[in-house]
Amino acid sequence: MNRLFRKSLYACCLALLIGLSGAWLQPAEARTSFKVGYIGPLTGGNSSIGLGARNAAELAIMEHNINPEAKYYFELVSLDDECKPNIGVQAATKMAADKNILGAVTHYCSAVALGTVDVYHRFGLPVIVYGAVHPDITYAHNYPEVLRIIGTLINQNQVSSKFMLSQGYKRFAVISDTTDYGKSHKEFFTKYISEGGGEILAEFGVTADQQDFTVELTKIKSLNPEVVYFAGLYPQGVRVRAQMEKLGVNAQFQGVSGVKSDAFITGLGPELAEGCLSFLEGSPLEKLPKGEEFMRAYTARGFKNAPDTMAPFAYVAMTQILEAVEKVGPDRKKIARNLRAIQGEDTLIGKVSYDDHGQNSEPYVSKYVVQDGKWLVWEDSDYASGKRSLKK
Amino acid sequence: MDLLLQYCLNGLMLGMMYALVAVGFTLFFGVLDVIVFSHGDTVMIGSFAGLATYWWLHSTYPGLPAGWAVLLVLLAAAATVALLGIIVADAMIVPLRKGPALNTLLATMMLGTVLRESIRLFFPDGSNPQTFPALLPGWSWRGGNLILRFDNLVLFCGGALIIFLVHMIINRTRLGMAIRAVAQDEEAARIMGVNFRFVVLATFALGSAVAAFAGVMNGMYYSEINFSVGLLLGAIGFSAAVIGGLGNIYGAILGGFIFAFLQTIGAVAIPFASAYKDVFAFGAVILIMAWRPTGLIAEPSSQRV
Amino acid sequence: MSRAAAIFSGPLGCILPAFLLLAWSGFFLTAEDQTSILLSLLSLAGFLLAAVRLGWVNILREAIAVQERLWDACLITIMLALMILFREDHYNLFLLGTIMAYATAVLGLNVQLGYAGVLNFSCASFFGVGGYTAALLLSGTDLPPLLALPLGGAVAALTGCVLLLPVLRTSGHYAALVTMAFALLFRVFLDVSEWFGGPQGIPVAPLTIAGLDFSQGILWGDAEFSFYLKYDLLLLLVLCLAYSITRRLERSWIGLALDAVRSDEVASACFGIHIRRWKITAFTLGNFLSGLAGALYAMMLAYISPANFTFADSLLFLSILLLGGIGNIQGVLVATVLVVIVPEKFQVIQEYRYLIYSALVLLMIVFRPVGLLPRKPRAYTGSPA
Amino acid sequence: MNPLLICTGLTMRFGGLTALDNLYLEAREGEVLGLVGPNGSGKTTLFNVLTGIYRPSAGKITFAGENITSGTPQEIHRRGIARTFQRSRLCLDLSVFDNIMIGNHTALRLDFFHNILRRRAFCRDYELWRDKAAEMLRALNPSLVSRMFRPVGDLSMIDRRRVENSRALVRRPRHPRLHDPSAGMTHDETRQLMDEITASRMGGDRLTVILIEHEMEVIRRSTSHCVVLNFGRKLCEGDYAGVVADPRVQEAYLGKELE
Repeated sequence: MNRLFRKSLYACCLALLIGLSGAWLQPAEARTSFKVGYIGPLTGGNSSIGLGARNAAELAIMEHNINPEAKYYFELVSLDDECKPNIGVQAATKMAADKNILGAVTHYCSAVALGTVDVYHRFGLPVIVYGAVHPDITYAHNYPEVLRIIGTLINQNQVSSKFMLSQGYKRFAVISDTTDYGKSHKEFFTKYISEGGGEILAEFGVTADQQDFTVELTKIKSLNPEVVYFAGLYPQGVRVRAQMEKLGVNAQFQGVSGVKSDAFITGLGPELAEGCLSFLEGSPLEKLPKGEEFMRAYTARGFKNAPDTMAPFAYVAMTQILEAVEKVGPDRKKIARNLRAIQGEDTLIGKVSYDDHGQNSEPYVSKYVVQDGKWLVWEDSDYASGKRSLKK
Repeated sequence: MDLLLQYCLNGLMLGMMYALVAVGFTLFFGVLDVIVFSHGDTVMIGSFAGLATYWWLHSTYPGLPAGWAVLLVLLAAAATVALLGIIVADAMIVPLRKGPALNTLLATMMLGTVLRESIRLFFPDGSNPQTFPALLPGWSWRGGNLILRFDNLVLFCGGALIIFLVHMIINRTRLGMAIRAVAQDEEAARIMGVNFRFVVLATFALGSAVAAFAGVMNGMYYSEINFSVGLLLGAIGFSAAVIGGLGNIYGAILGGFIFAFLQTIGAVAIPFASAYKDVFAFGAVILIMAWRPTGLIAEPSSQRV
Repeated sequence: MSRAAAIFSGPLGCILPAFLLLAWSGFFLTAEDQTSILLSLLSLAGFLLAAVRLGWVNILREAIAVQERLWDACLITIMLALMILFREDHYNLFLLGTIMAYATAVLGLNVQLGYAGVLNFSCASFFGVGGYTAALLLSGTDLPPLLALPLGGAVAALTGCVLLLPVLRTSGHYAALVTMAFALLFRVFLDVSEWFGGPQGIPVAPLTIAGLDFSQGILWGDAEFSFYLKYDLLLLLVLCLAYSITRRLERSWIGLALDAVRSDEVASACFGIHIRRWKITAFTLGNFLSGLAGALYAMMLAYISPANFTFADSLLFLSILLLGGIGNIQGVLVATVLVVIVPEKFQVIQEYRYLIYSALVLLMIVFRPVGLLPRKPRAYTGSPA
Repeated sequence: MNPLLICTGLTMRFGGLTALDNLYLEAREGEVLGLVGPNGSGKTTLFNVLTGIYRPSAGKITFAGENITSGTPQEIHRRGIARTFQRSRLCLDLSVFDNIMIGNHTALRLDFFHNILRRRAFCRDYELWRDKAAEMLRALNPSLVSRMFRPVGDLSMIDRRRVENSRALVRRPRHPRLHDPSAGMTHDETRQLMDEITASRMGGDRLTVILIEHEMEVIRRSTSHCVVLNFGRKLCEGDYAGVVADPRVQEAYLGKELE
């Protein structure tokens, strides 16, 4: 009995020793190594976009690290914001508080980004927002650390409302989720539609995890609109579109940037998704001069997930951060200043210039339509050429 | 008028779905006096099992008639989920009965998370919404704003049939008699030669199979399934079973329809903020509990002093 | 062995384990790479296992029981030492703060569920009521900010009164439903309401006491200490207060009455115990503590949203209580530390953390339903009679 | 001796079942009243009605001249009625001392100030009660004193009954009711226990006890007066010998002989 005790005691002491000593053995590094960060939705309903963007950021780092001329070696720290503001703020605090992290590419969800910009400012971490489009993320303050590579939803709704009116639509019903993302989409869309002479028949707020939309859609049906405008993210977009069909709401489905995801089409199936519209900042990959090259590089790395919509933005943002560090060294303030100075840089997504709020002022909004199970740029689709037509 | 009728139809479909979930809750409670909170996620597993079966059928026998496909999808989903129910009951619920009821409740809540996360992580592309195939013909009849769809009608009647079958099993078969006996007095039933373990497992198989049907029905009704529906569906099913009065199947059905009714009323009657409908529905549940602390169709309390 | 036992039943029996604990946690919190985290966790587990098998735990338990004040002082010293150690490390200080806020809230839940047996599946909601109260009071009114703390607790307790009638009338699963429905309702309500910032959440103004701004770092010579240090100190104070109140409560006739209510309502009633009175007391006091903790947590977080206070978070609080051992306030502390820190440290399992966490809790309920440190019979004066 | 407790026309219905049917019962000051009857004859229901757990469908209960018919259990307890339960209802996870103090609840100071803030005063208060409880236990079984802070669940059956009886008697009630004090115990244990109860009765106080007991031997030894219940009605009453000899009682217990 006593021997057993003694044996177990020795074993434990040994384990403790090994544990503690193993911890102090750090792998040696050849080049000076720094960390950069990524935060986005890696789990939950929006993870398909977040994972694609994370991979793109990683790709940028990999390409940098194999470049023999690079002075520094980078490591990626990626955190999950689950598209929830509170988790996002925690992740941002964690990242910003870590002094070894020099910059970060962050957030797809506007709700999260709105909460975290204060954190980045407080700790002085330079970030480039790659996918969140709420205007207040850059325009509500003047934080030198916060930049955004994607356009704002103001711009998006200007383009989309003008387009819809030009297609001859006049009567709109609006469903928006109750996040600031959905709310401000609704705000700007209704504003531009009314200015352009269209009519908003009804507005509905829905929660971000709502399953059943039949009540809202039944009301909408009785109003007989030409277009159902949905401001939210794709998981709800799928449900709204599917239930429109079930209830025989025969109106055109118009989504916002949050709907433009391949998962929207997988969720609906090609028949139901056919003809759905969406609008998104930037040009599609295949339209970009370096798009194909990027796709090839992405596939060559063997990432598990598809790049999805936001990958090019995250890639460019990460590249910019790495280049800034190479130029000015590991100093957060200088990096932020250096990033702000970028004007007219030719990148994968086209020209990038940051204005005095750190907003990329050269946003281009593309119009998309689903044709045969794929998002196509409007101009290339059968719809634009008149072979097929949207619902009237 | 036709608008009102449409609301009623939507509400009825929703109610049928909730009722099917609530029946499971109440069955389990009747037999073992436990709440199996993961039941909502069992429903979700049912719809994913149905989807997987469909994919398999579709790739192996592309020309299969839709009727057969529906039947096979249902059977496969029911079998998978019934098996899951049996395993859960045998490995977890029965051993946990010795401890306080809270432990079972918490453990099944955790089990629900485990199921949900497993689908999200291990089902192909499970974190995204999935299309559920339209297995039934989409014929519909329109009158004004009213649309009456053939597939919804079939689903509703199917649900009603399932409930009727459960009713028959409980009231007309030997198994049902054993279930009722165990529900009333477990010890006495054991002494009278009822195989307790068999009855418990059979009940879990039955309740879970009903859940599988609810899952497939959910998929066909919304044409879309996702991993996260379980938690809310579980909460609603539990609420429905409780407002009806736990252990009472008819109470559960009533509760399901009441909850759907409350949600619909909440959305229709509060026009300025239909998003408040769940606040309204759950608030009403709390009020009902304050008014009738043991549910609407309450069992006489038989606490021995 | 007996000589060792004699030595360790004295002050050394408290001080040495406390020192070991401090050393280990300091190391663990600073560990960066995954292997060292894993190894240090494994070594802790091995050490604890040995401690249980060799009877060290019992020695420690007796040493603590005899010298309770000393042990309390040791624990406070550990916390203070960790704060000083991490004075510039925002993130670890934030984690320490989170632990203390959660522990305070779970102490409240313990009064409700552990003592009086009042089921509460909406602990996180009351935590949230406190947080939102603080947010609105600090930004909307000119009240002295420190007042937002007790007011957060008071508003949470008042909100709880809305549920009193159904909570008192129902029991068992029916009572579980009432609080569960409230948790779901609360979340949806915050999500859709315009006044409380919607799903977006709202920023919380920092606490200022007598001109001392809690969101500013502390300048000490050349070094700048993290502003979290201030919140941590305040949280430590609150936690100590809450801990001491719950402990005294347990060791009193009130605690006895609460236990009687939980254990057997009918028998208690026959001995003149007012079931309702004690249930109301426990429910309200518990909600007050949760709300108080929530208010302070919100200020520390500087930004709160409905997603902080979901049904899943209520489950988290409940599972902390269950993990520690229902009714044992020392268990609450241990379990909170584990539940908050361990997932944070394992970035590898990031995607799988919910799965692993819920599976572990599930296994624990099945195989050790009494929790890590099961509650002992009441000792009114602290030391066993 | 005037009756301390009088029930008139006491009726209790559960749905269609009549558990007590127009019952008249009186218990005189200082006597031990034995309550006997076959299973389901309404003894337990009577206890529950008397202690306020059930509210009677009809009838009136008077205790020491006051009407206590619709009092809550708490109010009735405060008038000096205490009870034990058929199935032991001790709080098994609480200590022996805790359980006894539950019976002492109405004598304890329960304000927040005393319990939480003035710990020193509380400790004095506590030590007082601890000594009293120890004294009580010592009289029953000295070995219980050292186990006063162990969970009741660790005790043997007879010790549990002792604790339960102490819990009922600690407040020195005027009118304790004991329900099946011998359940689950051997004959010897039962005798010992009854001696203890009788001893505590003889200890100067004039307790009025109603005793439900299935063990006829216990009834014979302990009671001065018996009431036999059947189907919620009083079958007969009198002293033990008279009751046992009554053919109606034999019939109720054994069934009617076939002609």
